[in-house]
Amino acid sequence: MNTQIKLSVSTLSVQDCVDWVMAPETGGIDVFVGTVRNATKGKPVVRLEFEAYDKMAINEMEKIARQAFDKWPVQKILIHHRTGVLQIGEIPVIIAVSAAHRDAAFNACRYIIDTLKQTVPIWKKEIFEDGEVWVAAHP
Amino acid sequence: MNTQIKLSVSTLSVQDCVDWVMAPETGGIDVFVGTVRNATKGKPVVRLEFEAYDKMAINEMEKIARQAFDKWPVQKILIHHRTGVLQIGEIPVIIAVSAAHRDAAFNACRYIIDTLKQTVPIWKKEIFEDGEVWVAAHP
Amino acid sequence: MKINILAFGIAKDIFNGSAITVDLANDATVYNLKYVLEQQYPRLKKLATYMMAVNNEYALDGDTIHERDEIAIIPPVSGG
Amino acid sequence: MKINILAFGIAKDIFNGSAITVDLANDATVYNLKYVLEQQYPRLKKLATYMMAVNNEYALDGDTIHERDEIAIIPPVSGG
Repeated sequence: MNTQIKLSVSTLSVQDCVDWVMAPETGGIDVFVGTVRNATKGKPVVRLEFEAYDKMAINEMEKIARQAFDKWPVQKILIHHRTGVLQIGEIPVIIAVSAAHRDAAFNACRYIIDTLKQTVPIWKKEIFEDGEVWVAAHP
Repeated sequence: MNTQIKLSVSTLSVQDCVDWVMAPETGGIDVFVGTVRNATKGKPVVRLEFEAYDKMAINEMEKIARQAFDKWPVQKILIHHRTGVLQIGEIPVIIAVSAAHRDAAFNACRYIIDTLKQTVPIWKKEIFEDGEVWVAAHP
Repeated sequence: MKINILAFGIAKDIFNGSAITVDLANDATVYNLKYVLEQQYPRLKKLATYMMAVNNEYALDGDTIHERDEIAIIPPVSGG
Repeated sequence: MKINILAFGIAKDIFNGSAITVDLANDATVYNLKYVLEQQYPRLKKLATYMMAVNNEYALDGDTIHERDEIAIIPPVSGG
């Protein structure tokens, strides 16, 4: 199988993701690692909470991976996304793409994270000292 | 220090590289991992040998990192490059870039690997079953 | 027909629960459903946007809803 | 003046060693040095390209070479 897509309630491992996409014919791997920033527009963030519509989220991530395979000569695609409570510095998302040549790996990885943020039904709540907000919910 | 540049004769660790560039204000990390492919233009490769003009290679990598800091709002840049004998699947290079926002991380990481391949005095010899060749030496 | 609507993110706060049931005419469309929901939960109109999903796929306003479809309201996503 | 030239990659094969010494007029330029090298090692002309480095920086053909400079020949690089 050339695609691994996972929603997980436990810590994501960059090493595991790179190991999974690497194949003997791989020449380059691009990895995007999202991390929980300690502030949003200057306001300190205490923690994040992620919630997913699991079945549909997996569906949509599989669609994105298929689109990336159609667009670029890539070998393996991995998308891991956390759900639940994440502290500062934790990793909400890892995307890893292997290819014979780096151009395809970079382009596909960028496409996957950009599209994931637009279409995959996962929601992030930012918890501040004085309140909380569902990101992007309101104009 | 916001830059870590290293030539190394021993195995490179993706996990160590990601850990080093991650900071509390980081929102995204892009990592490029080069790997030794098992074939070049269809011809099986047995192993690679990398040789560097160490002092100048470090110099040139530092220049590239400074250029990337000038061009994009990135937080930390790491460039690790192997020298010596590498087997199939081993990692000749890891570039990791952290930023508040992913656009800068992707652009800087791509710029760094592209420029490294053009300007940094490191040489790769491909060893085949029936001979060996210094890559890119001849037209 | 009675339709169960799954809610996520801010929609859960607006519905005050992770699912609600609404009464719809047979052959109602996604557009009809949105209208009913916005009447009962006017805060939906304050969202940047929202979509409906039918059987785990984004639905168009003109799509027809059937009794056993899995319906969900998808407020603006913010994963990654 | 006697100038030591470091060699890497294929240049090591061409020079048959990791350094050679050449005799240059004082105030010789990089251009003069390349000419001397190509006379002694015609295989250099078959390379896709090559550069000279002076004191760990890429040098231009017009740059002057001084006696204690660290000089290296840089055949086409292929790192990464």
